[in-house]
Amino acid sequence: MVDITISGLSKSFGRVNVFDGLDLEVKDRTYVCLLGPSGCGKSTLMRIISGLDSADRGEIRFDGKNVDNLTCAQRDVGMAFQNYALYPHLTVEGNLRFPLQAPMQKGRWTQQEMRARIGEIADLLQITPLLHRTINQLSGGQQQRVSLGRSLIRHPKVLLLDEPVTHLDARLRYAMRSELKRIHNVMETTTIHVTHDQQEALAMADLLVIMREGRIDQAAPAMEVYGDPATSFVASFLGDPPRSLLEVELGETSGAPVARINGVELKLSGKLGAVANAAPGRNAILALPARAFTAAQADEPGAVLDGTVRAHEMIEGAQRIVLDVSGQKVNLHSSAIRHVVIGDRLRVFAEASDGMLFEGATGLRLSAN
Amino acid sequence: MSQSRAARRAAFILISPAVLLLLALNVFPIGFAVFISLRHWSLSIVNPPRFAGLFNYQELTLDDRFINSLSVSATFVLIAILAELVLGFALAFVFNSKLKGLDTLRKLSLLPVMAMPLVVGLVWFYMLNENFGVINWFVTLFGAERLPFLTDSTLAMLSIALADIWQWTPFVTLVIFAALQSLPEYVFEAGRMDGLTEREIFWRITLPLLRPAIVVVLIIRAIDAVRMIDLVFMMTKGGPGGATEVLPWYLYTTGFQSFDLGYAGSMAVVMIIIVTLGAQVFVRQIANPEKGR
Amino acid sequence: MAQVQLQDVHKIYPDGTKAVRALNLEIQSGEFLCVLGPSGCGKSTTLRMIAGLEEVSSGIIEVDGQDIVGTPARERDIAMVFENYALYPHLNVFDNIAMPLVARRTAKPEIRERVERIAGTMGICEHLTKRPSKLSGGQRQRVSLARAMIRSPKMFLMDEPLGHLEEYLRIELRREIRALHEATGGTTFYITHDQEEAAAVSDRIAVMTDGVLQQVGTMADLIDRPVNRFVAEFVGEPPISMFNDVAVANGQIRLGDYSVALPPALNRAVDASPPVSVGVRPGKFSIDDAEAEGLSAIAQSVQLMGEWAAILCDTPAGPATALAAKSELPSEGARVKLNPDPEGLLLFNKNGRNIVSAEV
Amino acid sequence: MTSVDFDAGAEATPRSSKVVLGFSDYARYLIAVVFVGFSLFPFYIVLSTSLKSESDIFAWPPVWLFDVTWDNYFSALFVFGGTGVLPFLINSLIITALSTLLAVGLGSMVAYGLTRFRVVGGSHIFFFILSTRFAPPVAFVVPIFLMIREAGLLDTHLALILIYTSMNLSLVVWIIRGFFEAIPIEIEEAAQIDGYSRLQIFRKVALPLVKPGLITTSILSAILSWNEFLIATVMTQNTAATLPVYLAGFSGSMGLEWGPFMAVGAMAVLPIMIFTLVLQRHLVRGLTFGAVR
Repeated sequence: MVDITISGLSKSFGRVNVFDGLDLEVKDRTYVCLLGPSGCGKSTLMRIISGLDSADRGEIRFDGKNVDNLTCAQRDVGMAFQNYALYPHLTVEGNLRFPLQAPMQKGRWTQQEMRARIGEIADLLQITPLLHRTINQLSGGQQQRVSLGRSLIRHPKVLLLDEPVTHLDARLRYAMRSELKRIHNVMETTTIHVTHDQQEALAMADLLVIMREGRIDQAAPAMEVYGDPATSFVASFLGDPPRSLLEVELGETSGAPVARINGVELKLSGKLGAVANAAPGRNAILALPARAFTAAQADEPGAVLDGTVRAHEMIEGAQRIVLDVSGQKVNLHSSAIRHVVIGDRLRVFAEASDGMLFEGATGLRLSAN
Repeated sequence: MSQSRAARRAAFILISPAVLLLLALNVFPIGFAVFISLRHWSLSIVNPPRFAGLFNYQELTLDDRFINSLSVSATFVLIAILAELVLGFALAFVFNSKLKGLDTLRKLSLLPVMAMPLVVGLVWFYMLNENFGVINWFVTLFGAERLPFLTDSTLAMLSIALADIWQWTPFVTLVIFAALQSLPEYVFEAGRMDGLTEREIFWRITLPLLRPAIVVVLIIRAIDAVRMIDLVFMMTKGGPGGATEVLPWYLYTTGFQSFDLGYAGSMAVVMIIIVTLGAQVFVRQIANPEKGR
Repeated sequence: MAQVQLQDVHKIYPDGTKAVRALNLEIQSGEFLCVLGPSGCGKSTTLRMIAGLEEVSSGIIEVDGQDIVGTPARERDIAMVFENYALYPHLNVFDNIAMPLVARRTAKPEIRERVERIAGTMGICEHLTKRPSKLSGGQRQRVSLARAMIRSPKMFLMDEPLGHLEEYLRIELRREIRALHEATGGTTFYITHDQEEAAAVSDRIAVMTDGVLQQVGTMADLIDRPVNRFVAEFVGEPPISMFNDVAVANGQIRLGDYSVALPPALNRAVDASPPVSVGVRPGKFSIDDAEAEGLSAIAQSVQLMGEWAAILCDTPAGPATALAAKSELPSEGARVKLNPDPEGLLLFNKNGRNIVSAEV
Repeated sequence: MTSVDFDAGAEATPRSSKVVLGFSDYARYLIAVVFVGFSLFPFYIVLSTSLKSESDIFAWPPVWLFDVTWDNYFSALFVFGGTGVLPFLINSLIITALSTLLAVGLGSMVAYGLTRFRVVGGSHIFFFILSTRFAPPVAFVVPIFLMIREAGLLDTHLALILIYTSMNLSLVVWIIRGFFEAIPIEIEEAAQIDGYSRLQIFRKVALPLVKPGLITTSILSAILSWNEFLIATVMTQNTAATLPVYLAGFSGSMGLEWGPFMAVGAMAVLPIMIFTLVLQRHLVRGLTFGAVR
């Protein structure tokens, strides 16, 4: 129930700079996913928003009000931890009651109101039958729910979730994702969800924030981040299998824009051609989805890349091959299965029409203008 | 490294009382002991304490009783520790099995560890009595003459060591047993998969992995044995003829029977130095992250 | 390179737990076989019996035609990679890798040469003098792999070797393990609970639960032709939709408010073994708008997965999960119709067996 | 209440009973039984002697079957040494209880403060506290005696309570620290999010979670206080004298009154034995400062 504005946030641990001058704007009631490889700073960012850690510089505003000097509780945030962090010496009910009995909440709720709240949250999370159990009598999924319940019991303005679904098995994971969205909608919170699982982030986020090495590469709706990545990192990070990144030189052959790689020329048509035309002669990164590559017969002519098989595996009925093309990694994905052995040489066609171009030095998306 | 003021205050409230108490009763006394040792300070003379420089320390180097007490202490520590270590190590392996009832026996064998040392001295004094002691009864069962356990200078030392061994061997056993139990099963499995024989596993894996525990127990026992006094108090009072006059006993009698506090202080300082050196090794062992676990 | 045959192997612990029951399994020479199952299904026990770390209660384990039950582990010439790496904490990396050679009294210079060679292959040369505690999880598992590889054993056993690693490392290392398997041509018996890993790394997959082997086959077999409900529900992501208490009449099967005509092959099987539940893989549903024919459904949750999205629905027959292309996603809360592909129906009888395979 | 084991599952791998030193099962039992017999025999002597009449005590050869008499206990409690043991027993109880309470209280505070707050030189404070474990009491007894005398606290309960507290602190800190470290930090962060201050988290979350550790350390430090003799005999004479002081008072004249003497010994030792059996495994952790678990 709050807009969050983060501006110029910097944090370092000793000599390690986690991030430097981070900006992010989150609108009220948005479901935000922070996604990135481990060590990208996503957890630190969430901990600073929660108030458990403080930033070195910069500020965080809730609804325009600076919260830097407020404690976690004063900020009115709820947080569910990756390892649940339930109080093992209390029952489920005791865990749910604990936040309501905090000294700073004293007198805010009568016993009756507390009971009503616990009942309400327990119903929402379907844990009413568990209320009198102790924590170690619960399964992982149940502990998860209790932990969520505890973070929601005060109706916090901001809900922080640290890898909340990661430990669950597949069936529960899908169900819990839809559950979390439902709770988010019912409670009308602003939710920030940290994860390293791109599938989870894509599945849940209203606003998907991709972080890398302490920077935000892109913050946009999930579909947009997936279909329209802002940097080469995002292009290669999302997707299963991920897009391949090829270092190319942009040029022109008989008036048509091309990308050159190892003396092979890939034609760039349509929009991509316009992009290439705007930056002739530049070094660029061409991101191509796995299905853009098809294996070629030995002597087939055309624009083919030559590579060595580094790995191959079968996933969901399709074959994946990781190819080394003069030091660059190319991911193939094809449902036509062929017998390959690691170390084999393989020639592949590359179809560039589905590709995207990024600036070589910065990794930023190139556009036609 | 920012920490809120509230957190700093909480940390101060939590930490300072204990630290203050230790400063008062541990750090200050060390300095005070040095101060005392540099003075003629006797409770039996009316004269007020006066500065003596290094006199007390010089006297220590010439004092045969002091030299003797050092060697008696060293002998005692060596005999007791060696026996405890060898016995304890072997017994730990005896108990390291899932055989029925062995665990109960192991637990029972622990009882001496926490017994009041004074009572331990009392009962061994009683049992070793030349005239009616039950140990001598066992000796006569084997057809030998009764032995003057507490009045012969060699036997007296062995008697005190025996009482100490009785009390502390179970502890050594327990430590090595616990270390043995905490060795992860997988290293042995890996050893078997790698093709090692059981004997090779013992020498190449078990023993090296037990080494830290052995070192730890050795140092703890050594430091505790150096300061042992209760057994001597009960069993021999340092006799016969100084044969069991360990350093703590000499220090104690100097301070509280002869009331020569200055001289006792100088012994205290020497003792603190000895023990500190030993403790150093221990702390390094504990602080060492590569304990092999 | 070895061929392994387990015949009617049982494992019963002293407390009465039946960890493995009547297991018959053949691992072909040079094969990479994965055992997949939930924790406690007996897969680890099976591996440890092959290793010789666990005694066999009854049954025969043959390696190349020779019964090895009773042979001590160290004489079986089998290498093992443990989930927790099982490195010797008091030895540095070099000595860890060298241990199998030391046990075989290999000459010092040869040990050095071979350790350095394998360390080069595994990319851990710069760590040879370090203790395991100074290494990251990925590096430790590389050391552990190197130790297994340094001699050429008859067979490799790997007990969830990637279980403790981070996602990206798992993908990287599973590819390396596969590459090593192909390079050495060894026989590999590999345990995991991660089906994607199993599919990616292995030639065949064996699914176990409660100590009983359920099915052996390729991933496609397990997805398209599961022998029973357990395999159908355990394998496949997003999970299969399972409808219970279904009824068949006149060659039609009733799902909530919709009836599907059974294809002839299924229809024939139905008479011999009446089904009580129906499973439909997410990809076998097509999603149509509310006016179309089909099983009425409300799209509760739309979970984007890239080019596809999983649509979690409520239907009169129970919850269902379907796949929709990125370009034609229903909105959350929308009313839709689900149309199962009749060829993709998986029918299970009251014993939970697939009626098609039950008949065969 | 619930006991909390965060390591649960960490050691779930089944241990095989394969042992690396080749003792046969027979030998194991035999050695174990002999060792336990050796360990228990002196306790039997204490107990049996305290129940014997005077003539049986001095009988040669020793009598194994005798008529039980409770006279020695009556005499020990009310008569022996003029007052009997009762006042000293009470002193011991008071001093043990209060010093234990203080040591566990202050110790868990400082352990928590040092594990959960960034304190300048925190690790040094830890090692300082650990090192006090090795302070040889006999070396500190001279300066502390003078300090206590100066403060006018000779022969008071307070003096012994404070000294014992400082002596047991290291033990408490080092055991409890391990327990605190085993609490996942997120549990305490959750409480922070829930609106509790750091000190409240200490009281309401951390302390309840280390209850087993608190019990262990309480018993251990109580036993150590209970058994302590040297400091007690120097600092007290009458009003605050503890049981060991009383016992030691007769060490010159004990040729005569073995019965009551052993009765006092039995009272001093036997209750502790129960605790020792209860503690068992914790003994290792406690007495080795977690160097061996």
